[in-house]
Amino acid sequence: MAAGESGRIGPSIDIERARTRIDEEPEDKVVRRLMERFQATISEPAMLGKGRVRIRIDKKDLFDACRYLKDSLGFEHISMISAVEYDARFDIVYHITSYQSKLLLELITTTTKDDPSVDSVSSVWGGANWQERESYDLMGIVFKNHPKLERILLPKDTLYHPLRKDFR
Amino acid sequence: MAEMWINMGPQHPMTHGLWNLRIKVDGETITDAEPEVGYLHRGIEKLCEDRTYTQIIPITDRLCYGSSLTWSHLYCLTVEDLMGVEVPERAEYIRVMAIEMQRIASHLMWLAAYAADLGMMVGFIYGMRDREVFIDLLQALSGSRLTYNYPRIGGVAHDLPHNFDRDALRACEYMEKKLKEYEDIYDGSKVFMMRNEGIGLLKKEDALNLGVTGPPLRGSGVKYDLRKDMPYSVYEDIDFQPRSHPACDCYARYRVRMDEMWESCRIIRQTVKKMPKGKWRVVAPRNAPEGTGFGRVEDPRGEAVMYVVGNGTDRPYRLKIRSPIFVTVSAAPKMLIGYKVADVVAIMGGLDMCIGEADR
Amino acid sequence: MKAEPDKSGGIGQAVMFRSRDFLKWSDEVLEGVLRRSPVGAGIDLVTKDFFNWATRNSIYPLHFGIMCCALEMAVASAPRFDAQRFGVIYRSTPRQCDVLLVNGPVSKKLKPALRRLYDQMPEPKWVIAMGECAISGGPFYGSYSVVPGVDQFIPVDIYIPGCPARPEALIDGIIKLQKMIKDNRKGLMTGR
Amino acid sequence: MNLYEFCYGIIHWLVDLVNNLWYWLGDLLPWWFGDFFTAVGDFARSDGHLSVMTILLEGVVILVVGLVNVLNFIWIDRKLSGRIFDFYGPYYVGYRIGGWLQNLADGIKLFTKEIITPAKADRVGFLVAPIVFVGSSVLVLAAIPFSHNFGIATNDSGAGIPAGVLFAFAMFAIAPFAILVAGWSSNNKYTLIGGMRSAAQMMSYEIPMLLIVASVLLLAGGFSFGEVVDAQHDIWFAIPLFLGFIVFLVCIVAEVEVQPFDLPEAEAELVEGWTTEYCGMRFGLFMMTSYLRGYAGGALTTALFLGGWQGPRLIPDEFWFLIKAYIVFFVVEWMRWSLPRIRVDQILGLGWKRLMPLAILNLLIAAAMKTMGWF
Repeated sequence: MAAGESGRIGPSIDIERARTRIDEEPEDKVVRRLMERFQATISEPAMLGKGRVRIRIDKKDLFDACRYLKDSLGFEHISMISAVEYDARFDIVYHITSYQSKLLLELITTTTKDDPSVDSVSSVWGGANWQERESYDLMGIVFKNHPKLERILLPKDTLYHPLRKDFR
Repeated sequence: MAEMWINMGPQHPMTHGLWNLRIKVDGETITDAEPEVGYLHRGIEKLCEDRTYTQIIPITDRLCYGSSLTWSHLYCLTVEDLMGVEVPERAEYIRVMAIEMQRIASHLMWLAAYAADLGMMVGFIYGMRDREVFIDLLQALSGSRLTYNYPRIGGVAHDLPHNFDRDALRACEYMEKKLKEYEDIYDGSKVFMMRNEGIGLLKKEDALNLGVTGPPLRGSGVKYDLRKDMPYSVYEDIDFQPRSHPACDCYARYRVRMDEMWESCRIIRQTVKKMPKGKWRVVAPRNAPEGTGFGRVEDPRGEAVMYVVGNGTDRPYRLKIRSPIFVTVSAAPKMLIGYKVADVVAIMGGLDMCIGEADR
Repeated sequence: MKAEPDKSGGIGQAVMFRSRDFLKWSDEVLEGVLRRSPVGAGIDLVTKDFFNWATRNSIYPLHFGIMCCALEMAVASAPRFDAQRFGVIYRSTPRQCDVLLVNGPVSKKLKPALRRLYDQMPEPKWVIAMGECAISGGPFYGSYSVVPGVDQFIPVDIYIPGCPARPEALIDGIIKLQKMIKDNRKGLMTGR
Repeated sequence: MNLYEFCYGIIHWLVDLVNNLWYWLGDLLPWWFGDFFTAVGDFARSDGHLSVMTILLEGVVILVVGLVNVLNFIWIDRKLSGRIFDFYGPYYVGYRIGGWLQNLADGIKLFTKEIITPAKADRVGFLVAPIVFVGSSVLVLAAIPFSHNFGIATNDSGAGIPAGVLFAFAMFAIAPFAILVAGWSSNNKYTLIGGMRSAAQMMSYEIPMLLIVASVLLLAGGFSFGEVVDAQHDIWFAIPLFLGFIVFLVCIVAEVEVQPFDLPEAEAELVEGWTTEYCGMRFGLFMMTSYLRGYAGGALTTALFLGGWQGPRLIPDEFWFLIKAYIVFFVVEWMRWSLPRIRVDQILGLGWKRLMPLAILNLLIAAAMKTMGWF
């Protein structure tokens, strides 16, 4: 598949259809089961191409959702944790991979600028440990319950978080 | 002897780059380890926000000096995903060919450094010597030895030079001959096997949990290769096998990389055979739309991911890079504890450290 | 307040010297003689060129890789470029090196470590800034964590441009350094 | 004419020359100086003084020959490694003689470098360690004769100090002490680990090596190199004691710390091992001495197993000896450049579990041969 084809933001998934279909695609299945479980906090599910799903989730259910994804849905690998700063909020994007069903889930959670903190998922995936430290270091997101939230790339005595837009 | 902390780095022959491994030793046995990175932090993600999309390609080249082409290729994939650019098929084949050459060069560099770590000078010299063959090919392709600046958004910078496919096939032949020789040198050496077998065990569950990717993961028995499992570019049309090894130790990682070099030779032969005619580049728009782009490739060192957020201008709003080595290093204590000081070089060398991409 | 015993001069020093003091004293006397008298100049005249020949023909750079240029540094000692022909051997410890080869961008976290490496090297020592990053920050100029040029905190003798500098350029830089050592030769005794 | 007679002749000639001037000077001066002058002159011409001076001169000759050989060895090592590695090795320094001057330039350069003693080092140990290391290694050379005629002797009957084999191995065994002191006194963790490794390794390889030497001495029936070499007139000991020869070669490689067994200075993990903190000429002496020990190891192997200086009478005996020693050194270097480094527990295991029983077996074989009256 050429890279250009996979491109654009896909059509959003019909939730009702997803709930009722039995012979579902793996993407649908994941979304459906997540929706069943975390009905209140999940929004904007979207297909981003073959094997790629995007879901927004409220930050208070993030940890449980991740635990559920790891234990029940077979997403055993966290590819990337990235923090994006917008005008009034931080988006924290988790790219989570399932090796068996060959799926990539883009899980986005939002936090405010006053209190940029989310739950740490490093107890779910060990690979998230350093990535969360990096997000803390460069963007200043505080990950609650992280075992060792220290600066990792910059010297320990740095005062700023360089990737924020107000840093020059 | 009481327990003591030893700093290995930032200047240490073991590190192959610029990082610090603090190990706690009891005599010769490691009881604790703590990697520390960041000595090569350049702020690339911030720098990219001030540059236009085309200007970023040379910077992504400098992410990893061992395999710079994969990173600029990954960047172009990501931005093409964001912009919705369709790449001509010939460009895709040229890219795949170049990436596989880069992969062989990178693995040879790893092999050379690994041999030097284990004290086998002849391995270092031979690896560096044969790497030059592929460096020459890439130099003919792009004009530069190490940082190629070759892929473009929407294709590649130039077409293949004259007679390039003949040279590529010759290089493959040469490489396959040399690979047999390497297998004799390394696998035939009892001391090499003594230093590798059973060292640096990383069980399958640990490898999965710690987010290790690439040859270390495949060396732990997980047969997962992005080129096969989530194909990008034209890897779907190419016949090759992802290689894995169930032994979980340093030897398995060595074996996986050697097998990958064989597979890369196969891939290069196929791309030469299947190379279509046509355009090698389309003009990409200057400004990207609002939205996100995502790309990931199988780097020689693991899973490399980029995530770009566009805001309608000609500069990215945010570019996030996931480096495989950054995560793999964090798994180092798991592998190190319980082994001897001399095994540090085998274990850390077996991970193919390239600190440029980890620190960004 | 107790009076310090008089350490300077006096006949007591001649009788009850400690060996270290004696060594120091003889060192000073000898140095004075050699520095000012024609004896030192004569020794220099004989040995200056010989010592300089040895110094410039055996350059041991520090085995210290930072970024891209480090790879080219390694390649330079591999068969195709073969810097060993000129007597270049990489030593891993700064104590046994003549040349600090800075081959990449110096981040603010690395700066104190690099300065310390430089301080640990024994005199006479030289610094080669290899590649754009070491010269001025190169493609990372203006970044929040990169020092714009290694010459901000270490005296640099040879600059090798290139991004990354090719192995030929490194060998050329080493030959230029040899020329520089030859041009600046000094006697060991008189320092002239 | 052997070395003793040669040196004695030179010393005698020199003393006569000086004494003539000296007596002539004494004659010019008033008489009360005369007794003094005569006494000094007589002392200078006495047998004791002459033989002491002769032995010193012999020492100087052996040392100079040894050092020139070491320079040769380093040069050959670098050139050969270049052959193995597909490049030239030293080339431009001393262009007309194949880069031979490179080592000289290295040595002279190190001589002009600053010498740093780390602030927290143990100064006495830091200073004494190189002296002990170099001194003991040079003394190994003193004990090894190149032929019946070329070696340190105390009378004109022939070469070799009595019980020279014992002396050589005793001197060979001092080095771990110096290395341990060097490693400990540098106050650096790498050097400490290097010193510890070196001590453990050398101790564990000393014992099998000495067992092999014992079996050789058993067959030879004497303690001096002359007797050992003469005993190999019919057959080199490498053939009946083939097992011992192999074990001895491995032990020598471990003792001189070259590649498969160079744990104490393992470059990849301990920066430069126990020499990490040494700089300038002290480091140069260490480096030179490690090659000197390689040379001594080759010479010992030659003398004990390869028939010493025996060979067809085409070239002088001394050259036979040197050629054999060079070949042994070449084999050692060949291993060095093409084998990976072994790990510390493996090296100790190899020493105690494999080489030790083999050495004992070899001793039994030698004893059996002696009992059968074959030697």
